[in-house]
Amino acid sequence: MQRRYFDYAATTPIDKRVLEVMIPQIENNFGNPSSVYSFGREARKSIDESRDTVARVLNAEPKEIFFTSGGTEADNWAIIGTAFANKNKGNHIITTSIEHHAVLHTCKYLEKHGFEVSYLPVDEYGMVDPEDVRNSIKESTILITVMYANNEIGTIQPIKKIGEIARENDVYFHTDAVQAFGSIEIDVKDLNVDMMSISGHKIYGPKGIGALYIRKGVKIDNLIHGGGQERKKRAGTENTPAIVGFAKACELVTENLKESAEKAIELRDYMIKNILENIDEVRLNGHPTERLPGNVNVSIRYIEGESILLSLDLIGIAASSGSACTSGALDPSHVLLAIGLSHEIAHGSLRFSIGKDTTREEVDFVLEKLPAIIQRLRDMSPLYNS
Amino acid sequence: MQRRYFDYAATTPIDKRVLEVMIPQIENNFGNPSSVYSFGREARKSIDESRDTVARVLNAEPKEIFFTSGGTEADNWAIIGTAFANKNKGNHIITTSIEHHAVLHTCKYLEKHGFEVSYLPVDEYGMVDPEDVRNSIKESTILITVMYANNEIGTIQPIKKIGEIARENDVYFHTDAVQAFGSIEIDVKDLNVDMMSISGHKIYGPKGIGALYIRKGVKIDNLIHGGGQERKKRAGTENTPAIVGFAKACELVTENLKESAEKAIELRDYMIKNILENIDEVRLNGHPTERLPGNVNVSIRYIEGESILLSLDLIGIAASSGSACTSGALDPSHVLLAIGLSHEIAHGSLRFSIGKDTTREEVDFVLEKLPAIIQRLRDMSPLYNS
Amino acid sequence: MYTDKVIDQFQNPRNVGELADADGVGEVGSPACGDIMKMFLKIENDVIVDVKFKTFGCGAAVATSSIATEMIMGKTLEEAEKLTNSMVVDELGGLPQEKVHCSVLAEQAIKAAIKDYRSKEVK
Amino acid sequence: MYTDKVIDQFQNPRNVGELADADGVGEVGSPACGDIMKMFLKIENDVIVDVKFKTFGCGAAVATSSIATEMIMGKTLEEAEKLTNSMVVDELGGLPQEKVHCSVLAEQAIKAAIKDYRSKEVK
Ligand SMILES: Cc1ncc(COP(=O)(O)O)c(C=O)c1O
Ligand SMILES: Cc1ncc(COP(=O)(O)O)c(C=O)c1O
Repeated sequence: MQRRYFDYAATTPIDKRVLEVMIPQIENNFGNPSSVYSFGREARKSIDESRDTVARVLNAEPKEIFFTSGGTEADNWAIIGTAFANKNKGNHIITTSIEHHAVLHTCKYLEKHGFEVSYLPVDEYGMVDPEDVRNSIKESTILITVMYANNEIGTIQPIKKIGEIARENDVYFHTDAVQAFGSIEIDVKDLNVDMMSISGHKIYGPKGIGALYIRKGVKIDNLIHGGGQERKKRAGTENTPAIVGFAKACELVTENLKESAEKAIELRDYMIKNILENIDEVRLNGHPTERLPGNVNVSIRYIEGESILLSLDLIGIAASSGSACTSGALDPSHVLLAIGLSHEIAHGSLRFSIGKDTTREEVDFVLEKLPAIIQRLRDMSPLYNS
Repeated sequence: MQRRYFDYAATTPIDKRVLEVMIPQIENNFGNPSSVYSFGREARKSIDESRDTVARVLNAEPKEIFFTSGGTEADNWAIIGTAFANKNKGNHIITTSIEHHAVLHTCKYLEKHGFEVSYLPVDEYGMVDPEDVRNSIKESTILITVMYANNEIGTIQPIKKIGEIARENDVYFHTDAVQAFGSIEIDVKDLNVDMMSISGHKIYGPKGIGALYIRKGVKIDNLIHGGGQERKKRAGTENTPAIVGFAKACELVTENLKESAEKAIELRDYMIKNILENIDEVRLNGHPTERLPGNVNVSIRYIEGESILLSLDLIGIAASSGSACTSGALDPSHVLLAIGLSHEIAHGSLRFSIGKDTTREEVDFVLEKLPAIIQRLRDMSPLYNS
Repeated sequence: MYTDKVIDQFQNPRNVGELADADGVGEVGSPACGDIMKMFLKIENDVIVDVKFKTFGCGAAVATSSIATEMIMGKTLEEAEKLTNSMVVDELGGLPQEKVHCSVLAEQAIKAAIKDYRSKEVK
Repeated sequence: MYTDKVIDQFQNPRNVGELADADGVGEVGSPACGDIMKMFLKIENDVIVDVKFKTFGCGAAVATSSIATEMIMGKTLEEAEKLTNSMVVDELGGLPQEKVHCSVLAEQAIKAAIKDYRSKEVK
């Protein structure tokens, strides 16, 4: 069966060119970069060059880039690291109610350690109001963390504006750009961010690697303690092949950003328009225009997300849902609830994410098959009266 | 120039058979294991099978194996996670003065958070006395963490005995087995350990992957918060290719453990004997017999380690030193100081580590070249009077 | 994740629908939880002579409802009341751990429908 | 990590040794720190006519000692005193950040040797 992948927001296949630079690193450049001898020096050089590349594409300094094991670790580090390092200044953190769990659960953890966290609401499109951020800042606020673009509904936040407010108020500002990076242009200087998380496997790079941008001067504790790697800020023997692959992936996505985004937006809007026109009682989730180029998220009344996913999977289509049944939890996605959906409707949500390899043919296949799948499930549903 | 690698304790080249199982994972099995569709299910299956393998070689249950980004993270998690989760019971931790920095610096970090840490001394061979452990346990002791085998001098600790003492006293026991695993047989049940750290790149596996064994029932907080991966204990999209490669590496090293160890011990003892006989004012560091099969560590009077490493590197030999000059710090290795060496002698120490690919020819090459290198440097040294 | 049997029951569910003249109707779950099961029973002489279901829920919820209707069809009420969720899971060849709760719903829906029938009978 | 020039100075150090009849001897560093440099100067009419060194230390320590002796050979004391560690680093084509402290030792050793000479001269 031909498989059609519509879950680029979950993870991406590796770019062949990324794998090509990684293989020789794995095979030959295995030295420990902390060593003096030639094996080690070559690994060190590869890492230095990779750091330069990542810094360049973000408009950061190489000294401001720290490699981590992924986006989750970068988020944890930014939040836990600045919270504990600055707790003499205050214990208040501002975030939003639609963050990824890597941020939300980290904030919950900090609440247990005496920190106070404000979870800002969002509007029906999933948009945070920068004025809400401004009004929530108090004497004890030490950190604001707002995601750049939401992984479920794709809404892009006014990061630059929030960064301005943070800076005016002398509060650290972190953004989780795991979804945004590679899809939209990012310039850390222009954005006024102090910290930013990115991840390799979302940009056609390797898994198990990511980075935290830490602006020079930010006071932050280590999250992982040990050896002197990453200029004494992130211990653990460096994963040279993954670092080199990650840098290559950063370079490649940035190179083609404009065209890939344009192509994705066209497919996205085509897909959204068609679904809304051909299936009734469906709503689009997220902002109509301020959304990630590849994100399509709809709620389909009367039926439950996982059963749609399963039906799609049985004909080779891989998509994702905000339904709790996917994960075995009872509550549906906190993001869908935060934009005001009822539990029932949130359970019937579906995300298709478009990537660089998505074709019009694939989209058409989905559009052709989806209505019948939905009708079949609705016919089984006690909530649906045709 | 032919290169001869004698730094297997720092990191190992990947086994071709490990890479072979990883490549198809990278190329084809990229799905997010948390997803319901087939791409995801296949990744999930690979991870489950890998967990079974790792559990099997350690004689653990699959449910007790948690994948991490490496040995350092595993050490951090075991220590920080149990410390915070059990702080209602007490705030005292027992460790040794010769742990890897991944343990030592983590303990230092906890001291800043109100924990009290006892750093037990070791004897001249780097051996911890289990009775010292017993005598250090007090009402408030919540964790004992003692490394299985030392990375610098190779001394193997009486882990089973310490585990017995810990269990008798109802205190959690963690061991950093990053160096031991793959070199000596390990059975977590037999050892009485509650937690154990291992790492991929030390056993001819991939970098950026490791595992923490957590015995069922151990109360431990998460270190990395976020998604529900690793049964909600370690968040972050799973690094499937690395996990699969790691499991393969675990399998392969365990398969050949006996023969590789015997071969390594033979080369090790031959090397030690030759160096001690042919170069004067040299001492062996670490225990003469209770040491890792591949570890040779000697201190060479009157000269400094990095200059020896550099000289060796210039003829293609990669070794390691406990000298501070390697890292730019001023103090030499804390391990060498802990076994009672003076700063001066500690600075002149050298580690050769033997691995599965080391040949007698390579050892002979080192033994042939080393005396002249040492003589040349001694002739330059103001401390040496021939 | 799902066995072939689960997939088959999900793709080709038996006894989907409603019974306009049902003798007993049971509904359990709630849209908030992402699972609703509705069971319709036609009963003659304490024997289930027809059964239909409607389900809002995941693949496992659909499959467990479907197979449960097969398992009670033609059975006496007493026998049907003995149906447990683990019997349903076994019949499906197993369910992923996090989906086992769906099978509980099927058991409960049947019990609710029988209870409904009995409460009407008494009147 | 090291430039070719550093490697060359390390492998083929110039002016290694001692001067039995040195006019000034300077020793800096300590074995505890992992670096000792000892400089021997032969001085005639305030000009350095011969210089030797002995070093216990890393590759950078050896290389900086060696090149520093070359840089002051034949120079007046006044000129030699002006030698700074960054001149030594430049002459070597650079040093890794964590090794720059070694070049400071070379500067200090020369200054100590000149001071030693001057202190004897005064007497
Ligand atoms: C917005 C966002 N933040 C963080 C993460 C976590 O990144 P990683 O999977 O690399 O740990 C993800 C993806 O899972 C994400 O979409
Ligand atoms: C004893 C010991 N513990 C921990 C570590 C850290 O492991 P990793 O490099 O996988 O983070 C190492 C190696 O660096 C080690 O030798």
